[in-house]
Amino acid sequence: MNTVAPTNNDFLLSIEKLTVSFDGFKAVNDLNLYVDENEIHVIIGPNGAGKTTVLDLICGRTRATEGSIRFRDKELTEMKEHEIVRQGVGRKFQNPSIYEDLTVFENLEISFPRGRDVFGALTFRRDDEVVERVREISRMVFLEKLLDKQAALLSHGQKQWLEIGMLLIQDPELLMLDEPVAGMSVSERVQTAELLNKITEGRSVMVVEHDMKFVEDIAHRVTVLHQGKILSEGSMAKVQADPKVIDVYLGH
Amino acid sequence: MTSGNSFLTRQELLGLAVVSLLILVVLPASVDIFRLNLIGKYLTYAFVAIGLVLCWGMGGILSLGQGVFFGLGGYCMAMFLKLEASTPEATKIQSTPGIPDFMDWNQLTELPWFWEPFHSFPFTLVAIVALPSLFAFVIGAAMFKRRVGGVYFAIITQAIAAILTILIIGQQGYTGGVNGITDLRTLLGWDIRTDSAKYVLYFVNAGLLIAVIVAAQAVRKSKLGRLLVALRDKEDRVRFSGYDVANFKIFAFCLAAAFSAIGGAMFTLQVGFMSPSFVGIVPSIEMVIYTAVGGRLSIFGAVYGTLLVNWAKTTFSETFPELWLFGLGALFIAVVLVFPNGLAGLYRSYLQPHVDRLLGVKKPADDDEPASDAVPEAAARAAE
Amino acid sequence: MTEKTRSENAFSLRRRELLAGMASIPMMSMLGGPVRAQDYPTAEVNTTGLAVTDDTVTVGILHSVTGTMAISETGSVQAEKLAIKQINEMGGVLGRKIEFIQEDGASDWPTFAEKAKKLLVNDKVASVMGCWTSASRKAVLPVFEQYNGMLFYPTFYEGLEESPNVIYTGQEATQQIIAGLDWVAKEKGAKSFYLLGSDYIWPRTSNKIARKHIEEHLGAKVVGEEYYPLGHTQFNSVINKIKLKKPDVIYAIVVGGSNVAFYKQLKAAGIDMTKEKPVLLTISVTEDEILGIGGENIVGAYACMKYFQSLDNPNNEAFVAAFKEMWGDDIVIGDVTQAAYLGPWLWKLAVEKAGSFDIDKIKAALPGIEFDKAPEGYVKVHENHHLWSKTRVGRARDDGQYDLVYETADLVEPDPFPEGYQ
Amino acid sequence: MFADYSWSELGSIFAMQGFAGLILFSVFVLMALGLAIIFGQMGVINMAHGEFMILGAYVTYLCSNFFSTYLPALFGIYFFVAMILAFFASGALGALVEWGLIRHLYKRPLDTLLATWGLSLILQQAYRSIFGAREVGVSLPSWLLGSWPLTDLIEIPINGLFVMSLTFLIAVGVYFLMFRSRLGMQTRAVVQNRVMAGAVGINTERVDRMTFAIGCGIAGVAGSAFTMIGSTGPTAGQLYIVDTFLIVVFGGAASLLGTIASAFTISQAQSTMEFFLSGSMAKVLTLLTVVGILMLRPEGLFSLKIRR
Repeated sequence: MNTVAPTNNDFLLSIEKLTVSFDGFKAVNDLNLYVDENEIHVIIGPNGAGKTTVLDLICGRTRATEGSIRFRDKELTEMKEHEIVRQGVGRKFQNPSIYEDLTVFENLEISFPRGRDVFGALTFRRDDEVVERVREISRMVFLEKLLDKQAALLSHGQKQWLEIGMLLIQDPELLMLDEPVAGMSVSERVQTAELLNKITEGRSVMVVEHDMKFVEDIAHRVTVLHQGKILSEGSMAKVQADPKVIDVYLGH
Repeated sequence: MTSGNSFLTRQELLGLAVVSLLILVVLPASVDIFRLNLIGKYLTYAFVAIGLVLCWGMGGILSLGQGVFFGLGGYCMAMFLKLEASTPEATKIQSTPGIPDFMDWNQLTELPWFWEPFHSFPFTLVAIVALPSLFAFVIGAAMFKRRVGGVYFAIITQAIAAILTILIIGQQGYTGGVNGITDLRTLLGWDIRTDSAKYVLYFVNAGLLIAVIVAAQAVRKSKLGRLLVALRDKEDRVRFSGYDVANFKIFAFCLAAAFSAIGGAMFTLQVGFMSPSFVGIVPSIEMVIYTAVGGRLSIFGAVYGTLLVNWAKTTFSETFPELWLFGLGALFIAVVLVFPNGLAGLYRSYLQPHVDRLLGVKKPADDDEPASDAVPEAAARAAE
Repeated sequence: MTEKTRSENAFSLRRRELLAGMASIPMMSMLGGPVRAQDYPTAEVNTTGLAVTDDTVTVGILHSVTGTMAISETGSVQAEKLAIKQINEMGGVLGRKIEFIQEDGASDWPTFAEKAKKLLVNDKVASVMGCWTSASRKAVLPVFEQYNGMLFYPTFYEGLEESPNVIYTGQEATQQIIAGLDWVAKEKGAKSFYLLGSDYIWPRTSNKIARKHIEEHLGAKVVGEEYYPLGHTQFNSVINKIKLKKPDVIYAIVVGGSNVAFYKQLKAAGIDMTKEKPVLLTISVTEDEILGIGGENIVGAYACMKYFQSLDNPNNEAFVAAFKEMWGDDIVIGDVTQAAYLGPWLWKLAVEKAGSFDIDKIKAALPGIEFDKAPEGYVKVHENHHLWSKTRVGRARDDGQYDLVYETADLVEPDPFPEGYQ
Repeated sequence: MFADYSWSELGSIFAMQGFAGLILFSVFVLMALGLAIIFGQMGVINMAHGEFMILGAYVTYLCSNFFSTYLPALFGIYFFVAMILAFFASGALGALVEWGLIRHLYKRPLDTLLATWGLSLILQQAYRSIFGAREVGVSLPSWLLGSWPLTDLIEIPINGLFVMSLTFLIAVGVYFLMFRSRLGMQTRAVVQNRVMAGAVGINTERVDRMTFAIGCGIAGVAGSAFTMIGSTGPTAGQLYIVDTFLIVVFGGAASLLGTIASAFTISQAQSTMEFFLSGSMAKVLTLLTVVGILMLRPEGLFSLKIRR
């Protein structure tokens, strides 16, 4: 299945021959994967297929055993997490990962990409630019009325949005979302799909998702992972028709 | 929404005013110099407690070795004072005049090289803050860069406190051993043992404490303060928002160390000696309880917590010496089980509504003090 | 140090004047005699505002009741309370009953300083019996000198100190060490010594003096010198080293809980102290410590100090009986406990000699005070504020008591700053 | 320093020193096993571990008094009775503490640290009030005292042998308990996933209580055994706490095997250094090395590389 593509800088993100093993178990095995500019690329696959691990590898949370991850011609595998983020890669976790003790405003403000070193953080001022940007993002993620609320008090769906907002405020070129609609109500899903379609202007989005209805709504391209390898790739229609996919994943 | 931006809210301004009034006016006016000197001594522990608010309460980094920094600061000051007291004339009956008496007893015939710079007062002042901060930096860099946190950090800092104590006691020719550095008399020729000197030192100490409170408050109000709370809560989220998390922890730890060291130096000045019994594990853990009693997130609480625990200690140990340890032990358990937010929590639940009404604040401040029930969970998460 | 020499001069000068002046005062009976308080109007005997009324005088007791040192200091508190009770039964001091205020130093040196100050400044006590460790004494010393108080300090210690405001009722290092070393060299023919101690100032200073004496005066050699942290409990390595070096004498100054571990492991390693060699000589194990060690683990060891509970003299018989009556039959009495007992008595004698509670007058009166009812026998206060006392060597029995095997013929002069030993 | 001795003397000394190292190793393992269960398996930082040990020591003291007064004929075997009682006394106190204190704090490990520190202060004062401030002497049956001369120089301390065998037995017991018994399986299940363990019908509360009690019970046995080599006083327990935690952390907290390996490494290092240096410096160097290594390798000697 491994289509050996030449190293290609046309893609925003090129993952090549990526392998990671935990005590001999290869969670991701010789993987090649490319993400285009402005595309919504969804990764699906059964449990344990290595979906989340791929995201972890890209953002530096897990270190690759072999292979390369190039983002805009920069090698990510050797960078530290915060350096990868500063290259323009944003990552949302499976469970909403927000600062519960802070208000929505402060959550967004902390994520604002300025004053990221110790001295900068000490001298950071909440100027008009920050306030303006926070308001803009909060409108985008449906939270503009809740800016002063403590984040712990938000609903589950609102927390997911807040985390997406926290990524958006950094204006990443690649946004990685791990099950963004898990636990959301139907109406919240619709809003989230809307949101994702809106934010792809000028950036790419990688999504790991189980909810096939939602995948259909948003995906430009789908990759099916199985046991750390790519099983199938292409449009939603194409992978849904692939017998191998039906066999291991959708079939039962 | 603007609350986080202004330097001090009305609430905090009131808090600062009350603390200042208490330690600058009320206490000096109401107790004699003996008690005031005691209070001065307690207040030096408050420096440590405030440092712990920053690094433990806010940042989730529990250090069981703050006594190390308190002690280092105290020893720097003690070395300077001891050298001043050990003039060749004052020590002429020694076999080697001009060196501290305990060195002479240990057959040292010249001043060790690392004592030499402490002849200089400016150097000493710099060293008091710089040495402990540097030490904290080394520990912090080694551990936080490797993502050691929570329990492991606590245990390792505790071991460091134990090591330093054994070292100071063992190297008595250089450090004064278990007796410590004693018999300190003058500071730049000014006799620090007189009542008037004690008054002056008390106010210097109180002034420094207020400065440290303001500094801590400034850090807490800055984005860095919010980042500390954020990384206690969700360290990965902060990291994946593009921050080098270790640097912020190192900063908080170094700042706490510097505060502790100032406290240690003021302790030496007010008490007149420094000994390894302030460096070890027991004092270090006791200092954590001051912070916990005050409410681990509250800077003002740390001051009140320190005063309250020490007042209780003095009172109880005078009246029921046998019962004091029961009381202290129960206090540890109570602040964990019953009042996880300490005095600050009690204040918020019972007093603050009234104060707010008086101040004309519309609703309970929604700035950076989280709702009381959120604290333990957050702390727990940070420790995991 | 200037402080010391200056005040010392001042005080010996005053002493001379006073002694001259006192020749005209009829001497009071030193012990027991009925003294009526009205013969000594409060205004005359107390010119500095101490806590003295027409029928009482208040003193302070300052020891650790809590913390790690409580183990050691309990005996001293008991002895001081006994002495105060006995003095009161005999009519008190200058006709005034002694009352005491007890403070807890809590094994914490600043607390000692703090409580000392409270006793002197707030309570205005006429004297203080207290402290145990050197560290606590060092911490309170500036307080006593600043507020001119009087401290009676009971523990044998390293010397190197001489304050006009302290009476050291225990032995300083040379008193305790030299006679014992002479004895072991002469009686046991000891030629090689292994020095061992807990790691702090008293064992280190004592071993320093011992080493000088062994090498320069006894012509013997030291084959090893070693220190372990306070509270250390694993001594197998040093015991192996001792076995390798085969010294004639193991000179041990181990303290506290470490003691227990040390002697138990020594015994378990097959070093039998009831045999001729090696001789174990200690200066840190009193009958109090044996309680924790267990007599069977230390039987045969020699201890060198000034007092053993088993001393056979009428003073001691009465003292031990009174102590047991007050504190229970199971109690044991060690060297420091006895020294603590001397404190209130010496103070009483000094007050009566001076005819005043004033600290300065007592300071002047103290040198030369003799106490012939001391359980250890006869003691006398030296001008350097330490006591002339005999040094004794005892051998541990398995019931936790010592058999006296040697005592110096004369009182040994205290020498806190020994020439040639520093 | 060796020039004056013959090879056979040196050989004997090294043998003795090796044996001293083994005794130290056994002591460390005994101290650390209970904590390895409580801290390593349950994640509770029990600062009162030393006080649970001392409880065992006091139980032994009471037993020795009881036997010498009422059953002098059986004095020779009282030590075994004492160890069993120590196990149950410390275990029962452990269960009580778990019920009253620890179970409220499983999610807040740093808070267990503070609470158990408070507990240790209370226990210390309780011991002081009950048994007095002085150390108590525990008399041992005569067969436990003394040594067994192998050669002129080599003498094997009997209590050392006893501690070593005891350590071995307890270590084997703990191994079976944790890896072969139902309780061990349940404990590990609860540690790994509390919710899931509860869902499959494990009584997590009971498992927690039993595990904590067993950890404390082992501490009690250790304390009982230590009456042979150490002191028994209200504050003696505090002496053990730093060493014990370092051993467990150095071994890799979650691994019992690691605890044993780390006890071995630290004890050998310390006893070797003690032979060449003075005791204080040996201790400082050992601790510094351990802390240094922990800074470089925070996960300890043994740890599983896990997929996060």
